[in-house]
Amino acid sequence: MKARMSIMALVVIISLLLASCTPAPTPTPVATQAPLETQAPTATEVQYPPAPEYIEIGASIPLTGKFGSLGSQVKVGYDYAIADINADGGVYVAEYGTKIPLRLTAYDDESDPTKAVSNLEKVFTENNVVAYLGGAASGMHAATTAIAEKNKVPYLGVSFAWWNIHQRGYKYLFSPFPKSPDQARDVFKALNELVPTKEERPTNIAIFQEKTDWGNELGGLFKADAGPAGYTVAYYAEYAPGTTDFSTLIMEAQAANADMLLGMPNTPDGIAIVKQAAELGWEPKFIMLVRAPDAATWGEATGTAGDSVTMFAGWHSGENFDGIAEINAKHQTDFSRPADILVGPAYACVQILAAGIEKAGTLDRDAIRDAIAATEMMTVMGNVSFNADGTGNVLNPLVQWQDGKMELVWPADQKTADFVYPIP
Amino acid sequence: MLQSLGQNLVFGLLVGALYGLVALGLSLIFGVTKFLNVAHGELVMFGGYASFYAFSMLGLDPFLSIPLTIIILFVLGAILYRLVFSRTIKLPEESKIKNTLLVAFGLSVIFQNLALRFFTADERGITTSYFSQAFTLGGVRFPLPKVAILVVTVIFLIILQLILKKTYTGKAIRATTQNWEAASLMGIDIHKVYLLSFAMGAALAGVAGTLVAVNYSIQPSMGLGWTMKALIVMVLGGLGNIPGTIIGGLILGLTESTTSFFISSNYREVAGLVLFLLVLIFRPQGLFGSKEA
Amino acid sequence: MKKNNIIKLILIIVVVALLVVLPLVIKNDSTINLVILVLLYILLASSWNILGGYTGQTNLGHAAFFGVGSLTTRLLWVNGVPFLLSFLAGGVVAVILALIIGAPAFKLRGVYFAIGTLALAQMLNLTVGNILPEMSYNPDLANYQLLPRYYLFLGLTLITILTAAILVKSRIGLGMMAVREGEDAAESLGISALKHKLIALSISAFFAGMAGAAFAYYHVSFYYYMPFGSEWTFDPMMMAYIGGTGTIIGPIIGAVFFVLLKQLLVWNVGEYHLIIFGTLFILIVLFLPGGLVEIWQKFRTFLTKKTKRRKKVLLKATIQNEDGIQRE
Amino acid sequence: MLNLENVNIFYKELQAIWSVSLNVQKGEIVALIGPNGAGKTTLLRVISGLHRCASGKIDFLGRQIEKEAPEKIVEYGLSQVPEGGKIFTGMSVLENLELGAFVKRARKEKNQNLEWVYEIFPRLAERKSQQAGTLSGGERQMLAIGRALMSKPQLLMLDEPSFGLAPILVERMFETIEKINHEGLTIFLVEQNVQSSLELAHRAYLLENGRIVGEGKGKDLLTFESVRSSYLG
Repeated sequence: MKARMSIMALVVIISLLLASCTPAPTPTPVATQAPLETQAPTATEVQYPPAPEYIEIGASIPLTGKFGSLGSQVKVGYDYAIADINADGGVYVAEYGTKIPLRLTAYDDESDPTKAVSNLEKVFTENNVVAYLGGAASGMHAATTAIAEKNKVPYLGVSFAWWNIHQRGYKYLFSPFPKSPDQARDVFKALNELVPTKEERPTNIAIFQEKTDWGNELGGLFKADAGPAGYTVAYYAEYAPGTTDFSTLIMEAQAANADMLLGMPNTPDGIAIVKQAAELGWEPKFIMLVRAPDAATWGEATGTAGDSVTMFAGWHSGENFDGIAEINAKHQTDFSRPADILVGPAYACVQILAAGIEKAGTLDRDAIRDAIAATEMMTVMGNVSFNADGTGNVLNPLVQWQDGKMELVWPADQKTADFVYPIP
Repeated sequence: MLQSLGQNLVFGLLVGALYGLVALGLSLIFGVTKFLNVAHGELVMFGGYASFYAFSMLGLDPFLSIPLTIIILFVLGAILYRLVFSRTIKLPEESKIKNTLLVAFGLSVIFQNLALRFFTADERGITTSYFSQAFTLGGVRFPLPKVAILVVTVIFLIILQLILKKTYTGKAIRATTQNWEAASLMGIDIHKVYLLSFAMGAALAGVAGTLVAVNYSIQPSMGLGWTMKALIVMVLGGLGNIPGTIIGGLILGLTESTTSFFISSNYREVAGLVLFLLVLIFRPQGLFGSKEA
Repeated sequence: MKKNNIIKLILIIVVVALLVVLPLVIKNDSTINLVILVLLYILLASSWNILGGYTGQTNLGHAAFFGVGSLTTRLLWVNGVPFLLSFLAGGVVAVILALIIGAPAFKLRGVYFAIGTLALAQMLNLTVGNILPEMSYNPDLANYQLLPRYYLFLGLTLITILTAAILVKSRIGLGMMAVREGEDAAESLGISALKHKLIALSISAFFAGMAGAAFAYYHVSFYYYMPFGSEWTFDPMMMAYIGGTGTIIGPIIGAVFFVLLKQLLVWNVGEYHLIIFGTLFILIVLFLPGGLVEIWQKFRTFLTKKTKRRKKVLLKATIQNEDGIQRE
Repeated sequence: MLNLENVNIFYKELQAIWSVSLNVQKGEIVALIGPNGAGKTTLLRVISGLHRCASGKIDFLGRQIEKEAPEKIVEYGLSQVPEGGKIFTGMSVLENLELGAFVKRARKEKNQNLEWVYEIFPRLAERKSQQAGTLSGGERQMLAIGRALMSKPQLLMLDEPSFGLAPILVERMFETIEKINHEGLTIFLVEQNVQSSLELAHRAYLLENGRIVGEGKGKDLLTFESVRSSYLG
């Protein structure tokens, strides 16, 4: 036993030594000390302190696991935007009188919120990041935004419709993305605009609510907004994420004569829902599934069952704002298709952050935070400004899968195709 | 209400057939070799991807590509046996089960990450042109992909039974299951029997994977869920009991569908696990197993 | 031999002292977080080892106790119960769960026990996810401090290791190992298998529950069902095996090795760490059932043999020399 | 025909057989007798290839077989009826017999062999489609022997064929063994039933604590003082 203890002791020591000098991905020479005022007072030109080599940004992104398909789109957006800004020399920071390139240190969190949290802690202490970029999916953001608040680091996140997080009083959280209240309001608004004749509209809604925080929020809002817009909620059911069989829910919705489906499933659940609805012969006139159809493989995986399904994606490659054409061209080269729907919002996050840093003129996190809060700018997702709670005022386009492709169908001035209604 | 219940039960049975098929391979392997291959769900995943790529790249109908899937998984199973599992056959039974459980668990970690690397984390699925066709019987709908589950399961159950009952090789497999030493004294090369059973079990997992890809969706982390289902079914049916396995699958399917009908679909998975634990504690030989088998 | 013991004691004291002063010297939060992660895994792997390694019951439901501990502590603490009370409650509730499921679970032998416990943890995971789907936030984010959390983990880890070390030297510990070697044989010696398995499970569950409690205190925000996830069983189990089950030092080595390998590989080759770790795990189960500890022991006996041999040669040489001198 | 030379066998760390040498000639019935735990079954397992010997040579019809796989040894013409029969209870009597003829050499002559076995054990023909698990103890033993005969062996090894049988059945069993021997089959018999087996055997070896302690003509051994006092009392 004593022998074992000695081994144990040795191992612990070695491990501690290793742990204390674990290699960082790259040495981080970021200077955070205030510039020394006493230096070179005689010079006529303004004397700038030595600029750091990079502006450090950190992120934890689900590149694998259940949100992997969303996270990888987000990562592409960040990478494109940073490459574009750095191609121009970086972001001009007045404090240092020069342009400094951005550098993103992003780790995969495997869709595990616990890992996401430790990733953000890691980039905070090791890379001394001035800002965080978010991952994907509301449930992930819920965990990571708390770290931003704790560390007082500005946080920009998309693929993030959960509104309630913004009501926790977080000061450092910004999200230029349509939120649940926008989605609930706009689904009826869009439907009423796109189907002007009242008699043709669906009347009975079935809501399949995923049993999560955000599902609860959006489901409740759908329910609350339906009445005033002229719709009835005929069926409302909760299900646990990861449910493989929706036949019971579908049959009950059918029995309630529902002709419209609203839901917020994750991708596998969404695929199961539309396939099983088709198998059971339920043919609602309109289906809106927030999130599941975001996956680029939706069309392939669901075939005709997933066709005509709509979503609020936050962005679409067919919008006509500046910069989108270039992103699409690049995406076409890299992935042989126009940019995926989360690429744009992710790109916009970096645009907003860069503008914020430039306006702040310093790498001080609080100053950057204040500058971002005052954002009022054009991005690849249109005009963006933030409310006091950190939610963004952004365009909320309605996207519909048509023949295996995503088409923008609303608002009318941005549309790439006509709305298909009712579902054939 | 009544019609809805009927529909529910039918779906429960059809899905239950898939559970049975998923468990069939696991049960065959366990019965013959006493390997508890908890990487079975990953074999199902590979089967799903095989038919998915055959569908999306070669345009092969998923049901026509089943022979191809079988060949791929059969070879994979044979390689796995030779490379990994064959190293445990000399162990006494109890530690064999435990060690193969651990080894298979390591394999499932490796397979998941290889799949992530090569197939990406994207959800995949196969949707054929005829998937939404269905026939109605007494007001109950029978969608083709779900009926296909039952048909394919029954076909493979019959094929397996024919192999086991009518061929010399099949008899050798059964003999080895009952007593490998006596089988050995008959001149049966038990290594060959083990290899064959493992490869056949893997091939059956592949077939189940095709049906999963057609009826649900596939992604790299799907394995554990299906392994769990297969374990439940195998225990319900009695370890290594082939026909019992299919019946166990049907029972699990029915338990799940009635739970979602009468209680809540949130608890369908939980209900299966509760049933599993109850059987495990009160009737560990399975619902249909005799103590001897 | 006695001198050796003193050296070992000094080594242990030095290591513990190093760990105690570590956060005061290294002010890097990231390193402290990493050490906390190692400590958490040591806690889980060591507590798993009490039942899985020493008593031979492959428990695939360890996450259930970890989860119950974190759930209890977090719920009580967030709702205003004094911290120390809610902290201890985590371990206590885990033990209660262990006692409830213990008797029926131990009706299952060997592999049945393994898959039964796996099912149990999955069941709790799903049920907690159904009842408490929401995210749990730290109630007092502004005053979050890392140091107390670090010392909590450190203290808990030391207590766990010490308890395990004392336990396995005790009569009960010997009984546990007898059960591992063969239940029937143990029973024939008058050792109650059920009693010893229950004791091992309770202790194992208690420390897993306390680990969960510490986790609940440490984490800023998490979903209540997450600590019930199967990776909280599988990862510690792999660590215990890789280090060496049925030893005190094994799980510690395994946990340190796991975290370091993971860190190094994540940084250098992306997501390959699990492929490599899985392969290593298989190799160890198949060819080196004693884990890394066994390599070390083999290496050490090899070394001592070598030095002994060298001493013998030297001795011979001297004798010959003396002979020579005498001849002169 | 079968020749063992200085065979040593270990079970885990323990040595079970110490330097055993023996031989069986064509046409003989040779008995290996000894108390429980003497290592008789272990020796048979090693000859059949189910367990490996640590050292020594085993020669069968001019072939070295101590490192051969069990299925090869059966193929060469050496068949064993294991202790307790170990019939496949979940299969029919016929299936059991068919499995006996699993090796290629025997498969060709399956039908003739089946007739031969049915001739020796008419009872098996009556029960051929019955589940083997439902047979009585005597019938099980018949099936086990019949199954071994199906491989058309040159040497048949029997491990305790009388175990658990009623005295009348034991007698019949020994008669059958003698009959099979007359048909030209060499027999190596392991028995605790010393009296009957020594009366039956041409030659016998006495195994105690893993060592051969006596050897001789069956009837001679019967008169051995030590054998008489220990086993026949």
